[in-house]
Formats: sequence, C-alpha cells, structure tokens
Amino acid sequence: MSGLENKEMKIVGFLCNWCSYGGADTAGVSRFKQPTDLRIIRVPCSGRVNPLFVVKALLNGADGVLVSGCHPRDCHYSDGNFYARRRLEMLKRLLPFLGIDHRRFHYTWVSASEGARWQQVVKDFTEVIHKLGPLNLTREA
Amino acid sequence: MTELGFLKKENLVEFLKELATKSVVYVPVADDDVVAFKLFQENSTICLDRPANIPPKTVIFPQYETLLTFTFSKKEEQPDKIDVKIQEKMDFKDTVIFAARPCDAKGFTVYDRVYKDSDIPDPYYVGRREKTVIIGFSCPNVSPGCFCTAVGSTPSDKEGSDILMTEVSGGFVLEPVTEKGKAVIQSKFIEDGSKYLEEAQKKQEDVKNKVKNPFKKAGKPQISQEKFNDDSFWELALSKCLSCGACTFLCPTCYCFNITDENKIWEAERLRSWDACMFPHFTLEASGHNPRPTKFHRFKNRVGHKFLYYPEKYNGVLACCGCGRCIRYCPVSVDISKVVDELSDTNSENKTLTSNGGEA
Amino acid sequence: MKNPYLPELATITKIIEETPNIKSFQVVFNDHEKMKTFKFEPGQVGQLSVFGVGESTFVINSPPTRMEYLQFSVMKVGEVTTALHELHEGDQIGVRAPLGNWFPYEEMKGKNILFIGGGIGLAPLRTLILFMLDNRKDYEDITIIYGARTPPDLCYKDDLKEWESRPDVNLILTVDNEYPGWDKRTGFVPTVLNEVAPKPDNTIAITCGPPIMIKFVLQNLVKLNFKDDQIITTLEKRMKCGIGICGRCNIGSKYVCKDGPVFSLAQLKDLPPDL
Amino acid sequence: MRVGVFICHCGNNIAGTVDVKAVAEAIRKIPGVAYATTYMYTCSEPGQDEIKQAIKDHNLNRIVVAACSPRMHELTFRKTVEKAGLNRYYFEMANIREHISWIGEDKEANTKKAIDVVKMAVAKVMQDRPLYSSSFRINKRVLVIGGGVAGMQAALDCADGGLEVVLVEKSPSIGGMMSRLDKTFPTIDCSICILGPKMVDVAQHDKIKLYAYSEIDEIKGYVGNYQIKIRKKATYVDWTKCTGCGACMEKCPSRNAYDYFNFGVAPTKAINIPFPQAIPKKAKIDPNYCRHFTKGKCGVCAKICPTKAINYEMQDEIVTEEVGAIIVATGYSLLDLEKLPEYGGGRYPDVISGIQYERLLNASGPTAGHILRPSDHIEPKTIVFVSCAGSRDKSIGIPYCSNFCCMYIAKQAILTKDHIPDSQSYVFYMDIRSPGKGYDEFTRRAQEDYGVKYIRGRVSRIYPKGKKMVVKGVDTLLGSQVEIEADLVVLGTAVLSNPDAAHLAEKLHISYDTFGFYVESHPKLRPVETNTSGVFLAGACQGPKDIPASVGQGSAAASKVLALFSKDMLESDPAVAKVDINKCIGCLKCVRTCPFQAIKDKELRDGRIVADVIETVCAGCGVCTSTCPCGAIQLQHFTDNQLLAEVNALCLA
Amino acid sequence: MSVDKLKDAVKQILNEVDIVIGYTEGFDKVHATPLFINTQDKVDQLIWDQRCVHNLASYLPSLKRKKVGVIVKGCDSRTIVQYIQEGLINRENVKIIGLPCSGVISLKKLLKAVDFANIDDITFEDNGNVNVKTEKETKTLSLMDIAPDKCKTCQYPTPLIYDILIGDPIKSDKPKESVYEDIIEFDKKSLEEKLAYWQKVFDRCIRCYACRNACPMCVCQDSCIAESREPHWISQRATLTEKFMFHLIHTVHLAGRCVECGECERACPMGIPVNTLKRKINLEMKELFDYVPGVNPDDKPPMYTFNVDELKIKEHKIG
Repeated sequence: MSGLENKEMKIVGFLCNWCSYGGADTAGVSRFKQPTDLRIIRVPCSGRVNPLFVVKALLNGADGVLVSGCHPRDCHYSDGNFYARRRLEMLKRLLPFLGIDHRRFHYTWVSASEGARWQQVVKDFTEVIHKLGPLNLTREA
Repeated sequence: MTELGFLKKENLVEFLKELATKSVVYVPVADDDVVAFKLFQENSTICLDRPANIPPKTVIFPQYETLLTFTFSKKEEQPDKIDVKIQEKMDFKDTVIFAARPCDAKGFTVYDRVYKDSDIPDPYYVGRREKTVIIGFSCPNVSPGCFCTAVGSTPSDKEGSDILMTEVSGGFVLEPVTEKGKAVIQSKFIEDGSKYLEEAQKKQEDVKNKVKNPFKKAGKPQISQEKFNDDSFWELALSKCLSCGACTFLCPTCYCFNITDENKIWEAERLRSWDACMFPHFTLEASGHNPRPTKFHRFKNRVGHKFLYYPEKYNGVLACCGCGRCIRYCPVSVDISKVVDELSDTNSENKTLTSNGGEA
Repeated sequence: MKNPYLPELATITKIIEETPNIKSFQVVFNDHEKMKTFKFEPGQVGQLSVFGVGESTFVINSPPTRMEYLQFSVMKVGEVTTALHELHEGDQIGVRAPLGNWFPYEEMKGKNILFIGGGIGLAPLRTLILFMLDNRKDYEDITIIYGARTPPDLCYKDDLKEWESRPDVNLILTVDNEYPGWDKRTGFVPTVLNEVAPKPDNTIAITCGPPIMIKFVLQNLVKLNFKDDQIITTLEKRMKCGIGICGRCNIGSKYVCKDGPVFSLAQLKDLPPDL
Repeated sequence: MRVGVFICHCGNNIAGTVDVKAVAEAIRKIPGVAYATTYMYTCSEPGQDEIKQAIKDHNLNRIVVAACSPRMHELTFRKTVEKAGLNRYYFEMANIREHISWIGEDKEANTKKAIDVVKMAVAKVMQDRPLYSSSFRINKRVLVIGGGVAGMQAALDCADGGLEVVLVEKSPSIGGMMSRLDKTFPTIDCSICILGPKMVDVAQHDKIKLYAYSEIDEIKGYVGNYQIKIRKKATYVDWTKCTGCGACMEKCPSRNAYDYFNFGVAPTKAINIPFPQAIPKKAKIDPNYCRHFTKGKCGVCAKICPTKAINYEMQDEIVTEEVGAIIVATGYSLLDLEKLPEYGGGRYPDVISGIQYERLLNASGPTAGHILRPSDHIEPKTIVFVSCAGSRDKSIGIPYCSNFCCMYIAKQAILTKDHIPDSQSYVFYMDIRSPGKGYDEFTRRAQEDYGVKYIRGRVSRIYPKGKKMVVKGVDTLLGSQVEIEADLVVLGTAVLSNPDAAHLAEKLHISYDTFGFYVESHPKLRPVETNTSGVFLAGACQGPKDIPASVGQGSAAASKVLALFSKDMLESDPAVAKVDINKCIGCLKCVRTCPFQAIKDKELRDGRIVADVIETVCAGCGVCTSTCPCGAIQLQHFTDNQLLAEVNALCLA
Repeated sequence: MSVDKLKDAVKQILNEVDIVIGYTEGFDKVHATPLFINTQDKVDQLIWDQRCVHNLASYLPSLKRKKVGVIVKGCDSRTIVQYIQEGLINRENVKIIGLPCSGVISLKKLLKAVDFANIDDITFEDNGNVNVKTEKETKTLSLMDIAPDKCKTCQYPTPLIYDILIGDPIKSDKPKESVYEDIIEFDKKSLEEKLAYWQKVFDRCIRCYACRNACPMCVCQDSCIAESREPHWISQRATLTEKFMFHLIHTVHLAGRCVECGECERACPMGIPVNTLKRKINLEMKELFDYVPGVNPDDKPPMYTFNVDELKIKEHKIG
C-alpha cells in the first residue's frame, strides 16, 4: 500500500506554502516516487505552525508529524521560520519527557527547488514511523 | 429500620468482592496521597481515614457524559439531503458507592430536588441515581474546614445514604436507611450488629462534638440582603479569589453543567460536562456581554445560590452540606463559611435548622 | 420518563432573509402527528439544534394561531447562529420546544396594548401581535413602536407593511438616523416613545430590544406614569439546558429559561440587579 | 452547507494512478457535500463553466477542486467561483497530482490518500469564511535606492512615466560601478560616454529628487504608503554653495586619502570630487584624512573656497520622504584581495583586481589611461588575468559564478593589446562563460585576433620573483604545470553582495540568500518582485549581472511600479490577521513577534489595551496566530479552527 | 525579622498605593491566606512566617490599572521580573516589599508527615524546626522535610527586585546543579515508564483550572483556549486525550516563561505535578538559549525572539 511493506501509518505534514509545499510540488513534477502515508496541510509559513498542532495531531491519532519550512534566511516572511525553529525545537525536546519518541516528530527545511531532498525526507521519515509502529498515547483512542 | 448489621474488618474486601459480582462498586482509593472514588479492585488501596479529595458525585453525575449521539446518513441519489438519527445514551448499571461520607451522600439530596423530584426530571441523573446504592460512612474524625453541623447536618447524617456504616473496634456497624440498603446487607459476611450500637453511637457523638461551627450565631445563617447586595463587600472579601473551579468541582452539591456538541463528520455527540459558575465563560453571551463579568459577581452568585436562591425554591434547604472541600482545597483559602458569617444579619434572630438543612 | 434534552427532528421549509444578518427559519416537525398536536403559548421559546455545533434559544415568533410552521428568527452573532445561517431549505434541525413562560395575554384582554421593539427584539413581540390580531376583538388599541439602526435593519418587512395598512393598528416606525429614501421618523426608540407619549390608562406596555434600549424604554415608561405591573419585557441570557438546571441563566432564584423569559417590571424589581 | 467537489482527471495525469470516480463517490457520502463529480480538465474553460453551472444548479456555497497544486491554479479557480457569485475564499484546492498521482504508483494507496486529502479540503472549506478586501489610496511617489545604472534607469523610466522619484545614493556621486569602467564589452563603447548623459538626465529631471551621499535610516509603512527616513551624511561642504570648481581639491594639503572611486589604485585628496563627470559635481571632505579633523588645524579649503561652502561643523541630517513603492538597486561589492592568500592576498602591489585595472585603463583614471603597474609605474609587458578569483569556490563560501568576469577579462586583454601592442596577455580560466549576444564572438576575438593566450586551469599560487610575479597553475587541457613570469596580475575577483545588504533587507522586510543577495518573488516569473508587495529589485543586488541585464531590470522594476500606480486605490489582501477584541488580553506578544511591525496596541473606550492589525502591512505569515496564547488573533483563511478541521478530518474520522 | 518592621513598611507604602497585598491567618492554624489591605486598620492582620506560601505577585496583572504594593519572597520576585520582561505590568505602579526567605511549608507534605491528622497548632523555630500538634501527638519536623521542592533547591532566597527589603539578604546555599536534578533523573526512565506516569497523573485531572488560574504567567485567564470554541482546540470531554491536551496547552504556553513558583502544583486539588513539564522546558531553555525566566528584566522570553544563527540548535537527522 504505502510503498513500504506493511500497513499505512498516519503521518501529518505541515508545509509552508512558499518553500516546502513548492518543494513537494517540484518532487511531484519530477515524478520522484514517495511512500503514500503522508498527508499534507498547507500553511503560509512554518511560523504559523503552533507546536500545539503537532501535539493535537499526535494525541488524536497521528503516528508521526512532519513540519517543513523555508531554509533559515529564506523565509518568505523573512523571520517566520526563525520562530518556528525555536518553538519546534522546544517541542522536540519535550516529547521524550512525556514518553513520546522524539523521532515521531521531525522538522526540517526544504526549498521549492529541492524536489529530491523532499523525496528523501518523506522516504526517510515514513520509514522511521513504520519502524516505530502505531502510536497510542491515551489508551482510549 | 434498625436491623443493624456488622462487618468484620477482615471481611471488608470479601464483602466488596461479593458486591462487585452484582454491581459496579466504587470505593475511595488513595493514589499518590490523592483519594478518589474508583472502581473497586481486589488490590485497591481503600482509604477510609480521610475524606476523598473529590466526592463520589462523579459516579452519578460524571465529569462528562454523552447525552445524545447524532448519526448522519445520505441516500446515494440525493447527496444534498442529510438524514439525522438521534440516539440517547442511557446505559446505566447497578452501582454501589462504598463509604461515601455523610456530607457527600447528603449532597445527592441537593441534586435530587433539582434533577429527580422536579417537574422536568433529568433522565440521565435519575437513571443512575435509582440504580445506585450509597453506603454512607460516619466520619471517624473531622477534617480541616468541615462545618457540617453548622448547616444542619452531622458527621453521621443518614440523609442520602442507603446504609450508614460506622467504624467500631473490629469492624463496621451497618445501619440500613432504605429498602435498597437493606438488600445490600443480605450477605454472608454481615453478622448481627445490634451489640455494637452503643459503641457506634458514642463514636458518632464524639466526632460530632469535634466539628467546629464557624458561625458566630447558632442556627441557620440568615443573610442580610443589604450586605449581600453591597458590591464593595464582595470586592474586598473576594479580591484573593482566583476564579478557578476547584471549589465547585469538588463540591458535593454543585451541579451546574455545560452542554456542547462535538462533530466528527459522520457523527456528532451532544456532551454534558461539569461547568462552574466561577468561570467567566459560564454566562458569557455570544455578543460578548457577560451578566456576571467579574469574579465578585460570580462568587456572589455561588454564595447566593447555596444560601439564598436554592433555599428560596426548596423550603429553606441550604445547598451546602459543610464538607469543607471548597475551603480545604481553595488555592488561596477562600472560606465560604466566613463569607456567609460576615453576610449574616446581625439584627435578626436565626431560625432553627432542621436536620435536612431546612427551616423548622 | 421524557428526555427533556432530546430534540424533535424538524425540517426547514423556508428561510427568509430579514436583514443582512438576521434570517427567519420556518420549520415543521418531521413527525406530522407531533406538528398537529404541538401546543405553545405566545412568548415561549425553543432551543434549535444544529447537530454537531450546538443549541441556541430563540422565541417562537409565529403565533399559536397559525400552526402551519414554527418560525424562529436568528441573528448571526455566535457559533450556533452562524451555523444556522449556513443552513438551507430542506435541511434538518432539532427543536426543543416549548420552553419557558409566556405573555399573560389573558390578563391583557380588554386593554390597550403598547408594543415597543428594537431590532430583532420585535421577534417575541411579533408572536403576540399576530396572536392579538388573530383575536382582535379581545383587545383595545394596539400601538407598535418599532425601530432599527437603518431601514434595511428592520425585521418582518411584510408584516410591517400589513400592520401599517391596517386601520386597527397604530404602527410607528423609526430608524436611528436619516437614510436615503426614508420618510418616516428618525431617532432612537426611547426618544420616539417620549414623542408619542402614550397614555398609561388601561394599557399594558411590552418591550423587547437591545439591553440599552430596554433600559431607557423602562425609564421613560415609568416617567410616562406606567406602573411596574403595566410593563412587561422579555429577557435573554445564555442558556444551555432550557429546563432550569444548568445554572447560568438565573437571576437570583429565577431561571430565565424556565421562569422567564417574560417578566413584568414589578417582578424584575424583586430580583437581584444582575442583568 | 452545500459543498461542491470537483475531481480532476488532468487527462491521464491524475486518473492514471488515482481512481477519481472512487474518490468522487467516497466524497459524495460526506455530510455537507451536496455535489461531487469528476472532470477531464477542470482548469479548462469548459471545466470552469461546469463549476459555475453546478454552483447554480445545485445551489452550492463552497467549492473544492481536487486537481494540481494550488500554487498552480488556486487563483484561477478563486476567480471562477467569484464569477459564479461566491466569495473567493469559499474555495479550497486538494493537491492530488503533484502530491499523489505523480509520486505514488500504487493506485489503491493513491486513491485512499486522495480521499483523505479531499476530505481534509472539504473539512477546511466548511470552516472557511468569506473575506473582503478593503481599498486604500496610493502615494504615487517612488523611492529608488542606489544610483548605479540599474537604479538610474529605474528612476528615469519612472520619472518619464510621470512619477515623482526619490533617488538615494550612498556615495557622493551617482553612476555606480559602471562609471568606473573604461570600456564596455562586447562593443568597446566608452563607458562614461554612454553613462554620462544618463547621469545628467537624472540630475536634470524635474521629477527626480536626488539624495547623494545619503542612506536609508528607517522604513515604515506598507505598499502605497511608506515613510522613509533618509540620512544625509555630513559632507562638510555646503552643496547649495559648492560649484564644483575643484579649487579646494587642488590646494588641499592632505594628499593621502583613500580613493574609493578608484578602489585605492592611487591616493586622493582629503577634500575631493570623485571624478570629473560626477553627479552631483560637489566636493566632500573625508574626515579620516582631513587635517582639520585629524590634527585640528588647517582650513586651507575653507580659505580658498570662492563661495564659502566649507562647513566643518556639519552634522548628518535626517529627512523624511513619503512614497508608495520602493525599487532596490543597491548593486554589489567585490571580494577583498586579502581573502585570497594564495594569490598574494593584497600583499603584492602588482597583483590587482579587475576593477582596479579598469581604472588604470581609463583616461580619466589616476594614470590618465596609461597602463603603469602600481609598484614601479613601469609599463607591463606580460600580463596574466585570473578568472574565478574566489568565484565558484565552495571553500571560501562563494559557490556561485560572478557572471561577467569572463567577459570583462576578455575586454581588458583586448584593451591591453591596444594600449601596449607588444604585450602578451594570458588568461587562466575554468570555463569561458559568454552566453550573451555577441559575447562568445568577443572572447574568440580576444584569442584569435589579439593573441590572448587562454589557459584552462586554476592558478594555485602567485609569488614574487625579482620584479616579476610568478603565476603558477595547471593547464588542465595539456595536463601540465604552467608557470608564467608576469609583470602584472589582474584577478577577476568574485562579486559579492553589499556588506550592508542584510541590514537594508531587514528594514525592507525582504528576504536575502546566504550570500546577501536579495531574493526575488519567483526566479523565473517574478524576477524583479519581492515577497513584500511594493518593493522591487533591479540590478546586481539580486545577484551578479552585467550592464544590459541591470538596465533591463531597472526598466522592468519601473514598469512594475508604473503598473502598480496605474490605479488610484489598492486592494488589500483580506487573508490577514484579525483580532477578536473580546478575547484579546493585551499581552502584545504578537506585537513583539510580527516580522512586519503590522500590529500595534490600541486602547479601547473602556481603557483596555488590545492588539490592532494594520491590514495593509500584514503579510499574512501567521506568526502572531501561533504566538497568541488565547487565540484572539487569527490569520484569516488559516485560522486555528480551519487548520484543526484538517487535522481532525484526518486523525479523528 | 519581626513582623512589625513589615507592618511599618506597609503602613508607609499605603500612603502611595491603593492596595497592599500581604498575608494573614487562614481558616486554620496551618493556612495563611492572601490579605488585601486598603486601609491602615487592616495592617495589623498581617503575618509573615513559613505558612506564607502563596505567590502574591500573581495578582498584579489583574490590578494593572491600580497602584499596588505587594509582598514577595525571593521566588515570587521572579514573577515580577518576568512581568517586566513581557510588559505585563507597569513597574512604576507597583511597590515591591521584598522579604528574604529560607523556605516555606508544603501543606501536602506537612499533612502527609502527620498522617493526615487534623493539626491543632504549628510553630516554627529559627533553627528550621517545625513543631506540629495534632490530636494524637506533638511532633517536631525539619522544615526542609516538609518544604516544597522549590525551596530545597532555591537559588533566589532574596528577592531579585524590590523597592524595600525587609530583613537581611540571604545567600543561597543550594548548589546550582541541584535545581533540575529531579527532572534529569525522571528523564532517564524509559519512554513507556514516562508515558505511563503522565497517563496516571493526568487521568486525575478534573479540569477545574486551579493550576491555570493560580499560575502567575497564565495571563489569558478569561480568554483561555481550554474553554473556547473559536478556536476549538479542545472539547469538554473528560477523556485522557483532552486532559493531556489541556496540560500541554498550559505547558507550551508557559515555554520559556515559567518562573517555577510552583503555584500550579500547589493549587491542584488532585495532586498532579503540574509544574514538572514546565521545568523540563526551562531546563532546555537554559541549555539552548542560556535563558532563565524571571531573573533579568531586560531579557527577552526565548519563544518571542530568535537569532538568525542559533548556535545550539542543530539540524536534526530523521530518525
């Protein structure tokens, strides 16, 4: 199904419109094949990604969350990803303390021209999530 | 109904196990020093020597419940028409609350007048209430902030309990209060308890005498309307209030709730969840207007509800059973008994309190 | 035991755009039997459900004398009202009705009736006005003072047209300021009330509108020598259960959802000033 | 809610690997979706008509198109739904081509993914709210930053188009790099002869207000309405009085001032007019060298000046200008020789940079156009040119090509032969980059007609040997070591961004790349726009480019401004942040973090302080929304609830 | 320090401010409670001892428009410093009376130490001994055994900011490294253990919001997203998921702002260690940005600023 052997995992991606969403488009245009687990939510800027979106997704059934923005200094809004970097790093460091494997959350920078890089990010991240298996944080879900 | 039963201390767990075969049994369990009513398990660390942090109202009036579910469906040929199926979620099991303190048991009677015995009863509450047996437990000691005797109750008040249990040496005396209660002590673990009656009564009396009355004057507190409507009183008395919901959520008589919908594309739920008059959102209107805009207004309503409005509707009965949790757990020690005392009409004579907290 | 939280399924049969942010919904119960036997009194309210969004309270503004449908008027202010505005004819909603008390129309028989309304506050008055017009002989003079911010903000334009043309209704319309094409009165409702200066003799005044309007209308009525028991208003509060339990709509010991929404000024004066 | 969903086949692009019919069927089941269909090419005119028709026939009020990337066609479809009477923000696109059909081969998995993605778009569109633009008046004046050839061209085109132009140049004269060049390739035109008249045009244009020797201090405002603070740096000469006679320069006793115009090829006077054609032709004191400032005595110039223009007490002056658009044409700088230690790193006077050589060739340069090598003022006979001196060298952080060095080196080699017929030039190169019109022919001419010896290979070391400089390198074509004993070495040093480029970018809120070059809105399709509306780029500030490209961009930027100003009012983008004043607690964390200073505090009538968004300044990044703890400030069209709807549609259902 | 000096100071200040916030006797012998003094005659109700646990600075933002005097301990003073960093109070409207403090009691620990018996009396000795009289016994405890954890590692016994300091400054004798020892220790557990722990403690949450309302940095208060529908981050379900979500909202909003006064934890009626997650983030903030909340009024809270080059944030590899 997912281009990987086993069942699909729930992976949410928050991609900034200007760089990473474009990078994913570029990968598409170049027909760079990727596993199918990822579902992308387009946001204007990685700075728009409140770390709580990541938390919300993980608590509500996502197995992995990926955030990608413009490379530092290349932000369409000049500073948005600088804020994102600090806030997402904070979250990344908090997760294991809660008992959530930090590998389930990854944030990175992919420019609109980096189709190949995007493909690699998706491949690698999906593989990691498959390795980690499903996440069930709160027993009841 | 005075066919006293006796339960040996060593038979307690077995007795509960037996109860659990027929009913869902909630017992006060201590975990990390926090006592709360949880499902009985053989290895539960039952805690009887101090009141639970949170009263067992959770059992009959859970923190949240699904009132209704809405299921959406469509016919293929008519995709723009959504059919809705509404289902009531009422699946209530036989339940026992074991060792509710008398104040906590009595709290249910405050609920009953509103939820059960009104012209529009609440079927969710009634459903659970009727299926629940409450085994009250005479307080073996007093806790900081308790003032049950000041609001017409005692640490061994039977009102609200189906059985009242009192600890004596070697075990517990069980006094059935209702028919429901009587049925429960039909157990091989229950012996005749009449010989322990005296000891039990003495113990009850001892504890009762230890309860402090925070009010300057005896009898039912009479609130002075003039003071009650003086905003500056509230402002000064309540400056320290944080406007959180600890007092209401831990109160055995606080019964306010919220109704909200949650949507999941194919289905939706209508939830009922605890709400608190201390929260600003409680009365906030869509326009942005809030009839109780500050914590002073909100606390005034809380005191008003318990000591004026509820009694006005229900024959003078106070909506407070003196458990003291709101005082004990208030992060800033707001003391409702002190507030009520300060509001009391110093000129008029207090009326005598009846045992149900009403007027004589 | 009846479940008071269980809404009755109903279908929206017609939607009328009253003003840019007010729509009226005409609904009928899916259960035709229920529709036939349904009874309510003028002034009673209902809770409308948008499933998955929530409930909100509205007065039934069609009169019990006209039972082809129940009409509710909704101003878009919050989550539920916004969702209601998104609905279309044919869509399903839930209705919990009737709730609350009603206008004491029996006691008003043989009296002059003065209606004073502002904006969407005409809704509860409408049900009583139509009810009285359907029982016209029971009542003496009927005067309606109604105002809105601008002419497009006036509700029930068809009704207004009809009332204006009726000889047995004295309709006085006003808008806050001059407006192109508007040749009737301008000015706030309380001011217009003073201008009209109705006589209190054998008269009951019923008012509903925005809180600030009600405040001044009540003051002015008192100045015009209306007694507290000659003045009736309806209150609005945030409501959830609609049956006097959940605890948010009370003023003192009175629950607006159950003991209200209709109160005389005399009754209100007995309650704590927590509006 | 009546959502209409259109699933595009995109010919076989989508339908090839996604079962679009199955997607439509699954989506049709969603409550609230009143209509779902597939179409061969939804973006085609009949496809768009189909949407419009369906909106009418099925009374649809929200539209989702599942097709290609929204970056491709979102605008197209927004216009479509708008034409059908819906608000343009009642529209969402689900990307099932670039993100699904083109990257996954498994049709079943693709279809499942497409259903999810469309479901998320449906959930989002249901949360969408109508948004409306507001319009505001434009101040039809334009600021051009930089008076090089690109900036001058932009200024002239704008001014000719009827706009008032404020031109700010940081050095004492406009003209920029081009004014330093001797000839231009490939035509060997005299640079100043063709630039001079343009400079005069700028000076004389009644629509152009020139601030020379001035810098941008502060930029406030937004497209249509900027307030600019310009710092007029102290020249110590009252330019309203200075006639440019040059008497002061002649008599100035301080002879060792650094000559910025000539890149230090020779010293100049502490009071100077940079070059004869300077515009404005005014003198300026360099206080680092002027004896009045360094020693506290002198005053020769003040005595000699016929118009009493000298003012030693002069201070910087701040003036404010209001404009509606900004063209940035700040040009470039060059790699310092010291950064190239293997080439002598500036230690050897006879290793010079290309621009310095340009000044040696120039008739109005310090050597009056005679090529004399700096060390001993002797005419060199063997000259080695080294291209890519720093460029295309990852090790020093300059991986890019500097664009025009190949060409000017060829030109300089040709000119050398003209000046010194018995000379021999060598050029070390990596590749010859000559893609312009007539460029390749030109480099060939250098080799074929002028006997310039081109050696393909890098120079590894340059060191002195007697009066000669030994240039040691490899000839990669021959595969052998080469050593040339040269009289003069000219390095084609790398082109860099201006050292203060980042600083200015921050004032302008435009992005810049790792190298400090400004980032255009789109590398192909929006080459002179920036992501900040109202700010445009021209010339080498965006990346190394030669004269015709710079001039072309100057004109392009001007045409963008003229187009922008062709309306009297501008429409603001309504997808900006909005404050719910009932929720806002006035903590003003949004004010702190807004990259655009688009949020201010506002006092309400009841005395409460709340945040207030200046809609026209807000660029819609949403940093404020993710900063606000109480959700009071919401970026419209990307609100918390809208994004949560997508998360929930995926995770919960 | 005699309480008389404090009373004198308050009397002085009362001439300049509308209200002074201090402590007075609570409903029983072990509880103190905040006291709002608006007239001279109330000054005599003031007390100052180890029962004065509350962070009175928390009231300042809600009284922003008034002139307020406030009594602070060292730990509480960090709140004021953080308020200044974030511009949440007008410094010139606040008169700070600082009190050096060598530890207060934790009611929860005290009760546990006496086996939850009713306490009839409590006295404090200068040597750190606490004498407790219950129905059953009279016990002498060491203050540090019944002090909140924050006191055991206190770095700021003397207020960092004040207008008047009453008593002599105290220097911390607690090693700096000890502050986060418990956090580091907890983090060593396995992911499963950690998750199970948080599941257990959060499950107790009744969403009374005492932690939030007691938190000095939770300035949203009436606008908190835990109860709002627009935005609708969280439902009113009392499920573990939603309880987790609520506590993570609190944690994320406090990132780099928590002054570790511990009020959240003290306020919680259900004994949830609410402060721990915030302290974990503080540990990271220290490591990443060398930032300690509430210490320097000129600092910038790290989540509201950035460096173009973040020296400590390395790009992560996937997995």
